[in-house]
Amino acid sequence: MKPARKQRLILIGLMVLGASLATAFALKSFNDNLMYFFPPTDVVEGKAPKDALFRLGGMVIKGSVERPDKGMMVRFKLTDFNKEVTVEYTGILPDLFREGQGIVAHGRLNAQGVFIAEEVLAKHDENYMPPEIKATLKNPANPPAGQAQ
Amino acid sequence: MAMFDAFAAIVRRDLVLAMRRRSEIANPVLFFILVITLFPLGIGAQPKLLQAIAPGIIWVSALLATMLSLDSLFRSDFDDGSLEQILLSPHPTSILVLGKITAHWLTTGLPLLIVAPLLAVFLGMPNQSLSILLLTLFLGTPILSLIGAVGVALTVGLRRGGMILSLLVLPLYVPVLIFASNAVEMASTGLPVTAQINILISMLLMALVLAPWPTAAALKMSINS
Amino acid sequence: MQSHTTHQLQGENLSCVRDDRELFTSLGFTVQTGQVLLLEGKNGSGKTSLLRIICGFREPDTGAVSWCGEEIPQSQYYSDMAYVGHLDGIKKELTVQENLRLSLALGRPGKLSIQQALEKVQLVGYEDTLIQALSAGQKRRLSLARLLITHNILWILDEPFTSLDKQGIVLVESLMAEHCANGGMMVMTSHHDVNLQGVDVQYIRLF
Amino acid sequence: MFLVPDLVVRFFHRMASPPHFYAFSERLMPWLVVIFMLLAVTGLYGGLYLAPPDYQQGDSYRIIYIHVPSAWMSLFIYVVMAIAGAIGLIWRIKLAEIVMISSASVGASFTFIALVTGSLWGKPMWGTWWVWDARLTSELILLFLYLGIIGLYGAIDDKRTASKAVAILALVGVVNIPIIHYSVEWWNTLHQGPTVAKMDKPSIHVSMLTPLLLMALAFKVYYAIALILQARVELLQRERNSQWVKTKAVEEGGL
Repeated sequence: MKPARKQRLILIGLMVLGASLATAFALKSFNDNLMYFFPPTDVVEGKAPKDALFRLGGMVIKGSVERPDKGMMVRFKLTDFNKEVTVEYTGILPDLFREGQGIVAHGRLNAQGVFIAEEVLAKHDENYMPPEIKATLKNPANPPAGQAQ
Repeated sequence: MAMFDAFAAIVRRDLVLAMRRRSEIANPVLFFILVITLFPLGIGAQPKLLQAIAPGIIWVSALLATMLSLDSLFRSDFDDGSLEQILLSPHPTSILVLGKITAHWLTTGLPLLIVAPLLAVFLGMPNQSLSILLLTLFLGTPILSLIGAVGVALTVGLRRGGMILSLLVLPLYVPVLIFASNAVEMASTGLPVTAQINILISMLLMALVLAPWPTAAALKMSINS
Repeated sequence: MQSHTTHQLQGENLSCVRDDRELFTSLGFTVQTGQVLLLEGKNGSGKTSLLRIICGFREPDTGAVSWCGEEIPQSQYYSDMAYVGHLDGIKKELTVQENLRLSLALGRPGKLSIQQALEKVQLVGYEDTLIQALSAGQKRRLSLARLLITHNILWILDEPFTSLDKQGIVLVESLMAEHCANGGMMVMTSHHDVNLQGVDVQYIRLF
Repeated sequence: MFLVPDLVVRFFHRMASPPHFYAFSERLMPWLVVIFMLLAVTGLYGGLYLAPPDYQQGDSYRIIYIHVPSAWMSLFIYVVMAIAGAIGLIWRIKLAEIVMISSASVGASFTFIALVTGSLWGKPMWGTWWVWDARLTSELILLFLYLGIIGLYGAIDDKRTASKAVAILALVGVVNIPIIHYSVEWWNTLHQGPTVAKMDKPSIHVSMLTPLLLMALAFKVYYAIALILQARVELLQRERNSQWVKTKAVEEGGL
């Protein structure tokens, strides 16, 4: 059955073409930024959206946490070791929230360039170790944080 | 080529059929409009809030509308024996099934695109994201039809297939929902969306290549029950 | 390789269990060009199940069906066979002609044109009638017309005489005899007595 | 040289025959239970008592000894189902169908456990019970896929047809799982990166890792036990008309 075989070949050809195009588009999309997650540098340079909710990630600068009116409102500074952004949040902070720790805040910028967080999530790292071992390790995250201040 | 003639014949037949029972086209669109108008009523007319969740609302409604229309994809063919004839055709079943899905999209997915701009305006979506909304619907709704076809082929022989169908199909719709609504959301804040669009194109092509196979296999299985 | 003039449908050691009931076991048959296999038995005896196994819809629990020595499902088989089940397989919102055109597109062109086939089954003048307006007997004749317009060798018919009147039965019988005389073959079930003159008919009785 | 493959082939051939599987699994069961108990007890003792508290999370992290193995199993079982489904579709081996369908409820349970323990962990650690994060969301969708499979199997009366339907669905799902996972990951991410899979240097201390691996093994053995128990019931139900089941029933004095 020659015509049947020819049809099958065309069909397989189309499928291969479709699959390779699909792969090409998928690979192409990997080159673009898919994270809707902005470091403080982008925020300071104005790359982050002005009028929308987005995620801001960074490390809480040591000594920056303050409660200005002794209430629930917390103000702290986030850094990506390059630029820093002031964040304000009203509510209960998670356990893992502490100075020098990476967090993700979800919220928007106000007119003064202060990030008003609606939610603060502590991002714990993928390391699990006993405290005594931790103490013997040098924490590479500390020096730049000090510089930022 | 006989195979492509058969494909075209199936598409043409289903379009003629849809024209002769117009409610089949009208129902999903009406449902789509209705669900979207329910949101402002349920949430309260807060323009800012509505605007923020508009992409999500439109896409979730499109998803539900497509899912409700899925049953008509193979139901009448199953009931009157046309499905048996399609499965006995010497042409590859997957191509014939693709013809049916194409016609289904033309009659249920495409009308959503036509009313979407209107609804976007209702919800106060900014103009710059309108074209992206249409683009995502254009790329995304065929994926919904293709994935849905697998689910409906699995359940067409069941008497109470409806509930099961949503359980099978909705989880698989998640990626389309995420990328499409996200693209619209990003577009409304003026961010680039090429990545999301590329992924939608990629998913559409993958679905086109892959989905007809399990659909054909599932129909062969369903015809026994 | 089989020659193109003789074809053979063979079932070997077929068995079928449905809902815990053994419908048949170690059933075998051979049908060749020009022959008819007639399945008899009361309702629920497994006639339709056997037909569906022969169509390749259902897998037998044991055994296999083969066409020209090759086990089905295979692509050659589906371009050589045609099936009319107890569902007509015609769309009631379409016209007679539209229905036949689709059947033609799904299969391969056969000996007769649509017009010639309608003459044969005495449906001339109904070309543009919606199926909704046809009687049950007319629908049945239309579904048989499908067999005439596409290329096929093996007819698989499930109760082809249902809802036909006396005249219709005679007509269909003559079409069957003609098909077998022209190198065709058939597998069918029937409640009615089948009167096929000059055709080699085998019987399988299912209980 | 050909001896080993031949033995393996013979083993699988025997296992594919229901009565042999039934008899073999009966002998295997006590061993599996003993191995499971040993692994689980040492794993739990190591994890809950011997392992030191974490430098950041204190004792809360100990939930990983349940959470992480369950999450691994939830994916592992789905892949097993898809492979068994493919084998069932291609070679029509009944036992593969039974393995597939018996896995579904076990997999769904592990997925559920992973979700609940993850949620319990998330509250103190992230400050919220639930986040719409990549792994959590895809785990939830995985649960829906499992439930869909169980529902579909239940909805189709003819069990051989149902197995075929479920196999198709499992295969479609297995293609979709990575897509779902990555889609949610790009969309939004909070969950920490993988810990153990880093080949160069696992970022978990050995004293914590060993119990985790023991627990993972224990869960695998538990899966085998649950699978075998389910499969035996399923097998008897499907083969209730066959000679070996009837003989068995007479031997055991049930009928």
